[in-house]
Amino acid sequence: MGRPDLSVHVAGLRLANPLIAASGCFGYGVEYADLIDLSELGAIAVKGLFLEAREGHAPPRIVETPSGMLNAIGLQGIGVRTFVSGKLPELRARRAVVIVNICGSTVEEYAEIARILSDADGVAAIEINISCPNIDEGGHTFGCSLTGVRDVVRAVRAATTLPIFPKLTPNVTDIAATAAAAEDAGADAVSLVNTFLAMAIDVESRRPRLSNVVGGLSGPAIRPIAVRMVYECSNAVRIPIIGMGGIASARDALEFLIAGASAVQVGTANFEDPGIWPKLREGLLDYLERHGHTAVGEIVGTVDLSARETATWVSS
Amino acid sequence: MGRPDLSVHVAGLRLANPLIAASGCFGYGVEYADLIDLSELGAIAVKGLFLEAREGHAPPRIVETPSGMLNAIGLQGIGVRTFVSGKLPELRARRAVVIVNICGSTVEEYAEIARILSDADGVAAIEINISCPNIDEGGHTFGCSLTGVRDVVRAVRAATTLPIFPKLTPNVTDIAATAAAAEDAGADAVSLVNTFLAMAIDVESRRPRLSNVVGGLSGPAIRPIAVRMVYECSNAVRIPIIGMGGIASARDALEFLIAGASAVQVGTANFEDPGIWPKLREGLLDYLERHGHTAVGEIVGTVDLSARETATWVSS
Amino acid sequence: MARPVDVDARIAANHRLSHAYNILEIEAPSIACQTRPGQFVMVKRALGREPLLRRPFSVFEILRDARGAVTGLSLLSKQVGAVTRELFEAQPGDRLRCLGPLGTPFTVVNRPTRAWMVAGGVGLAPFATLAEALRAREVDTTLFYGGRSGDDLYRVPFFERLGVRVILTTEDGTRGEAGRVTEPLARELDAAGGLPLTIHACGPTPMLRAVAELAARAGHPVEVSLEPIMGCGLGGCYSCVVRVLDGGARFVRACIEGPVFEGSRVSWADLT
Amino acid sequence: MARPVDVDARIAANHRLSHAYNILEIEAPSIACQTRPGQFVMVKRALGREPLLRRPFSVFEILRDARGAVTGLSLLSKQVGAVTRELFEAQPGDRLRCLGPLGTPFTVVNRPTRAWMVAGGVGLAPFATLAEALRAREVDTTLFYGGRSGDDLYRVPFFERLGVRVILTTEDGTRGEAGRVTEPLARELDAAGGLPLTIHACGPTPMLRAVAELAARAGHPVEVSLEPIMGCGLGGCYSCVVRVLDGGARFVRACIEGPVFEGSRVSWADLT
Ligand SMILES: Cc1cc2nc3c(=O)[nH]c(=O)nc-3n(C[C@H](O)[C@H](O)[C@H](O)COP(=O)(O)OP(=O)(O)OC[C@H]3O[C@@H](n4cnc5c(N)ncnc54)[C@H](O)[C@@H]3O)c2cc1C
Ligand SMILES: Cc1cc2nc3c(=O)[nH]c(=O)nc-3n(C[C@H](O)[C@H](O)[C@H](O)COP(=O)(O)OP(=O)(O)OC[C@H]3O[C@@H](n4cnc5c(N)ncnc54)[C@H](O)[C@@H]3O)c2cc1C
Ligand SMILES: Cc1cc2nc3c(=O)[nH]c(=O)nc-3n(C[C@H](O)[C@H](O)[C@H](O)COP(=O)(O)O)c2cc1C
Ligand SMILES: Cc1cc2nc3c(=O)[nH]c(=O)nc-3n(C[C@H](O)[C@H](O)[C@H](O)COP(=O)(O)O)c2cc1C
Ligand code: FES
Ligand code: FES
Repeated sequence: MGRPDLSVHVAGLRLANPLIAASGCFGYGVEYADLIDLSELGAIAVKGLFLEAREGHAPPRIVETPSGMLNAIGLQGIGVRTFVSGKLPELRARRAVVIVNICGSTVEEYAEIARILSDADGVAAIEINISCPNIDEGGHTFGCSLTGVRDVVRAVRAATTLPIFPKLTPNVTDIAATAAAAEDAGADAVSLVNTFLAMAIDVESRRPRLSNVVGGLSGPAIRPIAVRMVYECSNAVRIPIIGMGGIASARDALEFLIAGASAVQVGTANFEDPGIWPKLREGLLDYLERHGHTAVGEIVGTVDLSARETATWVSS
Repeated sequence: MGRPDLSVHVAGLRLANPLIAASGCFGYGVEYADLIDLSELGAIAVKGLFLEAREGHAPPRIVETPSGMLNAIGLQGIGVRTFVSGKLPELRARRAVVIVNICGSTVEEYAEIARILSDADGVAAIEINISCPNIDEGGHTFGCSLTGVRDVVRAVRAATTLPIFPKLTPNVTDIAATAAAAEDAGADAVSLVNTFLAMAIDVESRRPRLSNVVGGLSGPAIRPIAVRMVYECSNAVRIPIIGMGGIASARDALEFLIAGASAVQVGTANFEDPGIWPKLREGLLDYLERHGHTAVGEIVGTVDLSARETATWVSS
Repeated sequence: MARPVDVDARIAANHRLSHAYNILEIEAPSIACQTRPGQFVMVKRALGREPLLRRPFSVFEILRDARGAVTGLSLLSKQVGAVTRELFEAQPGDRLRCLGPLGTPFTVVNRPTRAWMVAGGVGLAPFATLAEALRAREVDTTLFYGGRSGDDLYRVPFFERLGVRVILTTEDGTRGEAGRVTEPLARELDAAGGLPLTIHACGPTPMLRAVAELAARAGHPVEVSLEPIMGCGLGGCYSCVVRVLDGGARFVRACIEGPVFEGSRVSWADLT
Repeated sequence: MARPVDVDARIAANHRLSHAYNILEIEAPSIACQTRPGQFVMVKRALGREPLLRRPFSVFEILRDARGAVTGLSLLSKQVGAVTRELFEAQPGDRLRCLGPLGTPFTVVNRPTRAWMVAGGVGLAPFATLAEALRAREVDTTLFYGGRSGDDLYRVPFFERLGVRVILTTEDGTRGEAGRVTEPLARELDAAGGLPLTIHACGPTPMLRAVAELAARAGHPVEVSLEPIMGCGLGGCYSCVVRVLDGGARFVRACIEGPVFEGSRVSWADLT
């Protein structure tokens, strides 16, 4: 008998394993081709793309914080058409499963990008970055209002038959409601979480440490909040959940799977250790074997609440 | 010429320094009387009190996470009357500036507690813990809806002439709006942030690490999010802000003051180092001297944005 | 009342007793000289370093120089995670942040009352100081000490030199009597009959519960030292609570009212 | 193209040159043997430890054994914060996580073109390997090397042994010529007239900018090695961008297209 089966099915998509490179933390994928075999990743969520090329923010774009980092890249990107013509062919040649993370400043822009990707060869799914604030349009974020979420997801749904995964922002009061709204609007799965809006100040100069003043917090620091959000969403929707936020070890990935994620993404940890992928796979296999499982799917959403009566949702 | 002046005025309250012990992280204050001189703290925010005594949650009540900890104490407490008769006299005798953190399951309970405290001798201010979920009443949190915030603050305002500081939950989409609602309803200042709702799972047993399943994340991990929220609120309200979230050094405290907080609270770091208070004071004095300031008030809300054009609020 | 102090203590020695157990000698006389049997310290390798919180450890031995002056204290540590691993790997000369003494100590009885100490594994820790205090009063003292195997039983000569009667058990029978430490305890209790006797116990919760029940049945007072997870050790966080039966079932802080509790007081059903 | 490798390398030696500077020798032959002048490595004391991210360092020397076989590489580090402090305090035997070689190297010219290297402080780092490559081709090579004071100038004999002409400057005049390194450079440029010449520079941004302007005015090609904050070193995070003037002002990743850039390409006004 062989080792446990790591493959998972997410919204019709078959992934060799549940480990996905998180958007914006793995470039367009091709950057890592010299270092690792891209086809061994469950999938690659490429850097967020707008319709046109974007310059992004001035440096400094990142700063480290306790067990985390802030980033304000500003979604620098080459634009979806250049991606399709310039990067997709190599990704296809390397047999990478490609999830394209898309951004828009208008609902129509999201739809337009989705149409372009539908005609492209080698796109497995679309991850809709509604969690990224609506750039320079007053800073209002689609993902922070239920109508905003519905509008974007409906428009993309109408524009493509590819699996669509809205990526939820954690900067909301009720993320389960956002997930439900995405499900209603036709999402095939939801990805969560994106980064937490945050800020760091250099006290000597009193200047913000990021040129953009605020940025997104990622890394192990946010993991407990992300796990809670995945757990809440898994109780609120029927569609699969792709969980992320501070995963840096197989143990961390397992926490998300047990909380209810069908697959997970790894972002910040890939910066520290680009060789993390085989370690994560080995750690998952070892856990499944120790616990007598034949497939990773068996542990998804298996939080054991038996030890207690009924959850009273109190934080302090 | 002496050293810089650390004293601050918050909503009519004069504090010897801007360093306040955070609620729930310093018991009722008396527990620390053997270790430090309570009168040397700017103030003490005592553990959250309901009208009646509360048992709180079963252990385990805390678990450590990267650069942070989760707690689900469940607001165990002795009830406000027992506090007034049993703890307040000793706090008064030790010349501690006492901020009483109050909780309620109903608007009326908050008001009733406020009335009792108004008649008590030695209460400097009331911190209203609207950020703590409405226990066992469906888990709905006053602090997560603007009407909830207004109702509680108005009721407490009507019940007392003591300074009242609603303490905001960070688990909301727009904390600046919450702060503004609190200001409209008559708050004298706002405290923020309370803990972030979070969760940790022991993957071997698949059980939540807290008996309450979810708990509140505190500690350095949350600091960048808390600083951003203080900065946002300082741009949204005129009343003073009491900032907190992961402060573990004078540098951290300065970050909050510069972001716009008139005073700060320290919680989790006091567990690691109960002797942190004089170190924080010394660190503030040293900074003020190096930068040629005569009073700590001079640096409140002095973020320098000159280096950049206009903030575009983008996180990735 | 003792005034807890927080010292950045030098590690004088680290005796690794096995792959899991070690004894760490630290130079903290200001804590050691006021420590009473059963009290504990909250320790951390260095401030501002992960993991965030300190960990509680019983004071094992009070260290003295040739002339009998108190020079520090030792900890008996068993590796279970991050901090105990750091303690196991610590080098002489390293520092240890140490806050104490903390908590409510054991009751030290007087003759003719006898004292029986029941230790399971690392639960031996609080009994070195208790044994010294009891023998200083010439109290007739017995140590029931159980471990998984012979290699898990430490410092037995220390107790024998004090004139403590030592009864050993190991689960694998490699040393002393084979089986659980509660077996000889039960036998001796029957034999002791109505003699005035106080029992002190520290170890795994199931063992403590069994000891408490045996003592209750025999009508002897029993003190157990509990080990809940502690966030501060000072009464500040309310993380360390234990449910007690007096005053209507309620949670009390083990770092203040404990770690030593009367066995009859503890709501055993609620102890996980 | 070189294939970057990530090794958990042993630290063979740590030479503390001053209170701030140290040279760390690490056993990473698989990286060293493919490193070209101007390339860098991303390092960290240990995975899963704070601070989270690796830090970029130029490869300083390629280390060889008596028989000339490559045994590792060294880093020239200047303490400015958390990680450089760790590197300063590292002990032989400690490990260093090291990923490389990374980035676009310097162009190594051929005779009769001459090579001038301009280093400011720790900016000397990429020039040990460049000097070796140039001298191996017998290129007439000069090093302009400036520091705050005489004690901040290191490894000068190494360059002299290679037959590099060394021109030193110190701001306090304690060694070499008093003043900025750009002063002798300007003078020599005037003297050199139309000679075929390539300039390489590494150091503080204001110095690089001044060098780029001098070179442009004299009509010589110049390569500068920039030091933006880098999150990954592999092109994954887009944190390290530098604004370049070609293709309409745009941000390019210094970890891939750099750290070595043509001076004329850099939008100096945007470099903070
Ligand atoms: C008053 C008191 C006295 C103690 N005296 C000693 C002593 O003398 N020697 C000794 O070796 N240990 C003693 N302990 C237990 C010791 O505090 C824990 O083993 C230690 O905190 C584990 O820390 P860690 O970082 O190594 O493990 P962690 O990484 O924190 O945890 C590893 C595992 O151990 C569990 N754990 C954590 N804390 C405790 C705890 N307090 N009790 C039981 N399990 C825990 C965790 O749930 C986890 O499963 C005492 C505890 C208390 C409350
Ligand atoms: C390609 C490249 C090659 C480099 N080669 C060397 C080298 O050979 N020797 C050497 O000593 N340094 C070199 N540096 C700079 C080095 O990477 C930084 O000094 C280091 O990252 C600081 O880390 P830290 O944790 O000690 O400081 P931190 O605690 O991270 O930061 C301390 C202070 O230094 C500033 N800082 C952080 N990173 C940088 C940076 N990349 N450039 C400038 N300031 C920074 C921070 O803003 C902060 O103010 C190189 C940088 C790059 C990009
Ligand atoms: C440098 C950086 C850039 C990112 N860019 C994007 C992006 O373009 N689109 C997106 O949806 N998320 C982006 N993210 C968010 C990550 O995909 C991920 O949701 C988040 O970092 C949490 O995961 P982690 O803690 O494993 O990094 C970015 C994160 C980082 C650190
Ligand atoms: C153990 C614990 C108990 C707490 N209890 C309360 C409470 O009773 N009332 C309240 O308003 N906040 C409570 N808090 C939140 C803190 O007051 C503070 O807002 C939060 O911990 C962030 O600050 P810190 O990171 O410095 O700890 C508690 C926090 C902790 C860790
Ligand atoms: S450990 Fe904090 S109250 Fe007991
Ligand atoms: S450092 Fe990450 S892209 Fe250059």
